Amino acid sequence: MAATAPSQVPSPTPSPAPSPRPEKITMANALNQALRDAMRADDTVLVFGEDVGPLGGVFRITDGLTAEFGERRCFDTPLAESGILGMAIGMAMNGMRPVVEMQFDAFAYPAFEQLVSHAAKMRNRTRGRAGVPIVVRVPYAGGIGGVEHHCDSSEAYYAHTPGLHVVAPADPADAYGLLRRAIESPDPVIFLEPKKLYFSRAEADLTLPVPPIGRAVVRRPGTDATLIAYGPAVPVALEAAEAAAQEGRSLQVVDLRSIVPFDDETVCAAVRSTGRAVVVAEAAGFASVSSEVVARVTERCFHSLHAPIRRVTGFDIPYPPPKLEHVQLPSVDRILDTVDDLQWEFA
Amino acid sequence: MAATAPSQVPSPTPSPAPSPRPEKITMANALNQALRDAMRADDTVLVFGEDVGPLGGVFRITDGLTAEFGERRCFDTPLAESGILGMAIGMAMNGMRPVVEMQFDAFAYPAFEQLVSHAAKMRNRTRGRAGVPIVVRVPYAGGIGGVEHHCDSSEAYYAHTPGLHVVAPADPADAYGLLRRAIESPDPVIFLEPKKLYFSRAEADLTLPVPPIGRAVVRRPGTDATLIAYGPAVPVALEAAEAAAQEGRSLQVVDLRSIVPFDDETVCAAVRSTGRAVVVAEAAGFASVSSEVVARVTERCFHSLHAPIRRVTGFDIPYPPPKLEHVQLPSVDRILDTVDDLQWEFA
Amino acid sequence: MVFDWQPAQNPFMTRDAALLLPSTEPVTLIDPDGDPVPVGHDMPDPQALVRAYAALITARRFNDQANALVRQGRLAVYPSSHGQEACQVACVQVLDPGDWLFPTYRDSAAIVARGVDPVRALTLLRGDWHCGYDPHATRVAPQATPLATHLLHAVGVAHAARLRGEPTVAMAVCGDGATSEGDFHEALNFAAVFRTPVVFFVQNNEYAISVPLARQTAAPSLAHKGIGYGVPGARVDGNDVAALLTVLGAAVTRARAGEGPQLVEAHTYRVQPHTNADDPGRYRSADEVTPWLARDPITRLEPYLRGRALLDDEKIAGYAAEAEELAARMRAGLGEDTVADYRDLFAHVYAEPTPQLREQQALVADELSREEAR
Amino acid sequence: MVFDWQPAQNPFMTRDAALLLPSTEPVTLIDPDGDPVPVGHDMPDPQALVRAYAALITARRFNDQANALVRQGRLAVYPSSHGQEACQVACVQVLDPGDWLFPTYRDSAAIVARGVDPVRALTLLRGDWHCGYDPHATRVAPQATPLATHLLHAVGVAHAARLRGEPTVAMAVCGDGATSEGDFHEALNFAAVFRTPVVFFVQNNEYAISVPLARQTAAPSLAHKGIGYGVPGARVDGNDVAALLTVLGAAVTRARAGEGPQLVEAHTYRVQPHTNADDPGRYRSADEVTPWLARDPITRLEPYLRGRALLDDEKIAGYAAEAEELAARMRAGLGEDTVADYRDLFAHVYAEPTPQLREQQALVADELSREEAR
Ligand SMILES: Cc1ncc(C[n+]2csc(CCOP(=O)(O)OP(=O)(O)O)c2C)c(N)n1
Ligand SMILES: Cc1ncc(C[n+]2csc(CCOP(=O)(O)OP(=O)(O)O)c2C)c(N)n1
Ligand SMILES: [Mg+2]
Ligand SMILES: [Mg+2]
Repeated sequence: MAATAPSQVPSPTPSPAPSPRPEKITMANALNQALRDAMRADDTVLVFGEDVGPLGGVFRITDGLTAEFGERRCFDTPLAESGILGMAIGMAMNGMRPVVEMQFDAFAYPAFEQLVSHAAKMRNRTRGRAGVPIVVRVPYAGGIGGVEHHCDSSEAYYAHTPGLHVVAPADPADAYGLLRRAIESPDPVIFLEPKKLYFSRAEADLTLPVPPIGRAVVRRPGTDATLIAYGPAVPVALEAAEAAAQEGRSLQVVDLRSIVPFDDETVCAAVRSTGRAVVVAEAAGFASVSSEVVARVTERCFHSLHAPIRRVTGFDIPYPPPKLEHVQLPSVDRILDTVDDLQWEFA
Repeated sequence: MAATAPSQVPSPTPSPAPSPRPEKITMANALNQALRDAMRADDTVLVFGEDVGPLGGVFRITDGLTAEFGERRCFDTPLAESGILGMAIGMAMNGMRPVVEMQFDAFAYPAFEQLVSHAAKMRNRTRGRAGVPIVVRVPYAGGIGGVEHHCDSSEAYYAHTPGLHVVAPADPADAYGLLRRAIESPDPVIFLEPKKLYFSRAEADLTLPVPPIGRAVVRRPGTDATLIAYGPAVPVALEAAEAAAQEGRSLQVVDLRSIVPFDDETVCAAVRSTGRAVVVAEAAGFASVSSEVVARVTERCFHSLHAPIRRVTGFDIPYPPPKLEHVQLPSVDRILDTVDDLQWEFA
Repeated sequence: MVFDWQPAQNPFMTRDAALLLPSTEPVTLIDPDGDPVPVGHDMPDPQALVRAYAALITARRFNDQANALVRQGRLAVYPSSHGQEACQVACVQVLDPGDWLFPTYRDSAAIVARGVDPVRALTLLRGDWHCGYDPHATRVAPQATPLATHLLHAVGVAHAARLRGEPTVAMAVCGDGATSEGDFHEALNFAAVFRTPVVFFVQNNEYAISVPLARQTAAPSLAHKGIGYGVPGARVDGNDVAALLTVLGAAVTRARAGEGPQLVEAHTYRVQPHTNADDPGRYRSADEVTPWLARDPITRLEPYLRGRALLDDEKIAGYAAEAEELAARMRAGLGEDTVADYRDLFAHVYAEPTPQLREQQALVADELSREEAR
Repeated sequence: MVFDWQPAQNPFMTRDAALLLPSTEPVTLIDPDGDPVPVGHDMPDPQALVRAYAALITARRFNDQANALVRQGRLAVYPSSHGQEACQVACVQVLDPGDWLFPTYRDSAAIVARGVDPVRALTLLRGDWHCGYDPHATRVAPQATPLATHLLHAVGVAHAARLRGEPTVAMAVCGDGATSEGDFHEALNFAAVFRTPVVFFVQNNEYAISVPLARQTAAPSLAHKGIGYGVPGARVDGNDVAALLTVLGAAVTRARAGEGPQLVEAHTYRVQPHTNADDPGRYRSADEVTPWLARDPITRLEPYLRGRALLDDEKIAGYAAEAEELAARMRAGLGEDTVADYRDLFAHVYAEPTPQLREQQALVADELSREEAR
């Protein structure tokens, strides 16, 4: 059931306009503001999906949009995800920029064929004549005590599909900036919103531009080893780096932000600078985005590596129930254990 | 459209019983015989899907099954893949062993939710009480001059999904043996049938057991470098090894056979014995099975490697049209170029 | 194995439309005041109504207790069927022991009515990783969350039984919202083409979370979807357990007799929030809810039964006590903390764990042993 | 942007069933002998029938030529619409220039009837990587192979146009088999709920490859699916271009007038194999095909028009010559080998190639330059 959101979901009270001085806002606020600003800036931007209208979405990310922009620009659809995505593709073929919400990660699966066989391929199969500028927002991943089917990390399915862009923000400012850039993109963007970060607050100056889709960012400098993370794993990686610093080890943290396109340049430069790396991701590890990161960075940086790149990922199991999700989620301890394992004796 | 099969599809004439002396048969023969023998051995084995009845499937893999076993055990369904898979799950929950056909790789996508959220998870969500012993046969990958949507290499989607077994045979004997084992498996098996190998012949003694699901096999010994391949890439890898031998380089070829479970032992032993490896696969490389092979073998064999493990895979593009598919498919030349690149100067 | 199966034979596609269309109004047998409605349908057997009454009391108490438990943090989430108990009870009471029930997250009360222990029935909603009961022993499928997907499993289970010559009927339950999913369409169509004994039971409670029925369909009724598959559609008052027993009972009988699948739409209303986490004030007014309270399934049946000397204060007190006992069992069972064992996460992914899973489990074991050592 | 959109308002779900159900028999206006059938439907304007005749001749010639070209290896595959040309022609003739056509792989003749160059129309089936024409300029979507998926795109295109206040109607074409897919259901439902101007046109040719209609549905007709969405369903003789023009024309008019989506089922027959690669002898007898040859759309219209002095030998010769000219263009255009450029594979995956794609393209370029150097 959808409403596993905390019963007192804070309603994001959007600031009327991005304020010049950084304020502490939640990622939910930032996303809401991004939708609002995009809809103000461009009246071809439309928002639709299940419960995104009067309710404002089960996570309240679309709160107030129907009130401000009317039923025609933010509306509820019948309950059918393939329908939502298929209709969005058609609207995008005819001049609109739909932003659709899949209520939870696992509920995007009915739309898989529309995504893989159409959204991802339409530009190619029309020789560039019919692009599909849609954004598919997916509240995603775990850490929220959700019941089954509400916590899947599904990025690998999308990242493996040529023709899609796949991004995942890790903080409110980037959530705002990446969503604005995703909506402006001429191509379909899978926008993965880490559910567990929706209501965590951080300072965010929404007037500052963020790097484009396709760029990774070093979130913390460090010299001994590099943690590579994205989305919900970024704060954990930062926490691990903080804990390592206490123990005298300097860990660099790279936030991928954009899984496709991938920023080989930033990531490889970071890994070369330390010679050791751990990829941190919540998804099951097998044939995943983390596999790709290990593979491509190793291919490119082999002779700079003092140890094999290691992974801290979810296990290859269905996402666990609330009481056991701590076993599945990358933790500071597991990251530090893995860093300890990076063959420092060869240093 | 389905019928991109060659217009003169040879009708597999099954031998009445596996013959003791190896004969040359096609993979299509072998698969047909495996279905037939499994249905004879166990009357809970049922075959259904689109056009698998009187037509015998667009590739004729189910040829003659309705005639031999009747409409109740081999039958056509309405045209709906989620329906086929969902019904199969229910039948498996109630004592049957359905073998379903997805007509082409890309036409399995409508069944994605049933596969990921149910087939893969039912055993777990019933604490082992309700397993789903189904086999999903997918005529897969390219090399047949097919039009769009008929040549996808979709294994990464399945391999990344915990709860599924994923196998791909590369020759008739293994096709027979793996399919028999898949049908006997208590768990859902995605059975990937390389379309381009359907009508290639090889000697096959169907009475000989094949290794179980989960085991890789060294198909050709070699000492200089290891080629790791599965499904449609295996014959190409073997051909490359043959060509390399002419040039005095000894390439070992490992046929994974089973992507999930993965045979770390055989693969790592092979790579350690040569110190160099190239993974060969038809699928787009990003976040794929080949990424996983590179990542896990590097993690395990780092200090035995003289060079980074390299990949020869499809590019990250929609599968090309017939006239350009040679650009996408791993070729002997590209494999040999990549082998040449394995930093022999460090030997 | 006994095979006794033929698909639908409709070479000329001339099934009579009149037999497939639902009635213009939903069937009601007992009106909101407890008076019988004079229509051409049989009233269920009095003892069946008394049994239904007892089950309704239990189901209501179950809902109330589950709501309380979720407030106390003993359940992760609870989608209540308060007000829909007549549907919950009737769809189970019409089944034989060998039949199967395919419930959704909203149908915990039906699962309990089927005889599953209430604490076990709430396993998933408590936040555990499995459904808590044995689907084969109970003939209840795990509660389905991905909407409409389980309707296809019902078709498969019923078809397998039919192939073996077993008289099994599958009762496949879903909501109004779920009828919009492609799997609803495919399930009805497969069942119709193979003449599979499934009763598709739609609890139309007018909402899918916040989305009202008018945004879900423009059809005259959801039961009008049946004819598009060659499946007879029926409409019934979802708060009238008598009408439900009659209409669902007839549907089960027809399905069992080989007449193929049946579609029954019950008109009811979700008087409570979608789940405890929902905030209905955002999308509907209290005024809309009020009239439905007067159509409550229990307050309607009670005067009818009393008026016919089938129920008295003493009996009511007895049923209430039984329900109270069930509630006490729920409090006790769900008050206890369960011990979650990480090894369970790896044990049932496959019949045999893969080498990869054994390795991953060993990693956790190692972490834990090091933690303990500290 | 002009906004002029309201979803269907059906608070009481009481749309009149009688208005939504199709006729018991398909509408025929001209019988197989070329005689008018006295029914309550208007015969199309004579000039429209003459135009349709010319288009039929062209469509038939197109099919024959494409079949020949596939035999010569000039096309990768050809799914012929031989015998279904009345459907192909009529569904285009009822459209305004601003309307959109959403065709399947079987509807190449319709694409040509819409004015797309025949060589371009066959780009995909020739084995190229793109549809060959500009969907915006031609208002023809790329031919859809994944069944029923494009019906949803039609809903989206029409809805976007409606939001801008444009009078666009989308003609969304699919086969009988495709009606079984979940996307068919979702498309009809979305269109109905949003009252989107789409005409869903099902060419029921009795087969989905080898699977006959009886294995696809147990409904009285496919048009009976409409009522389950609140969409009016109509049945028409799919080999009678006059009836098709009238029924489809009325559907387009209603859709354009804001009456919401329409469902039209044309009863026709696939007289040829599914594609050149098919082997129909495995699943149907020649006897089944024969009666359909007598219902050919062209041999039926010709005597009707001749009888009314709308057609004579001279005119027929003229149309045949035009069709022959088209066939000659096909032979010339498809006889030429196209040069396939590998760079096209990388150019249109995204608006801007990713760094990864640039790297991959460079690898191919390097391979080719080394090959040339050899
Ligand atoms: C495929 C899928 N999409 C979305 C959801 C999220 N979700 C859970 S319950 C619900 C509403 C269902 O409404 P309805 O079918 O009417 O059942 P009700 O909750 O009213 O009993 C939604 C959208 C889901 N569970 N599955
Ligand atoms: C989703 C999907 N599943 C399967 C196929 C393979 N396939 C191509 S055409 C066809 C039959 C379609 O029949 P119908 O819709 O009646 O159209 P027709 O070919 O008769 O015009 C099938 C099964 C496909 N293209 N897409
Ligand atoms: Mg509901
Ligand atoms: Mg057809």
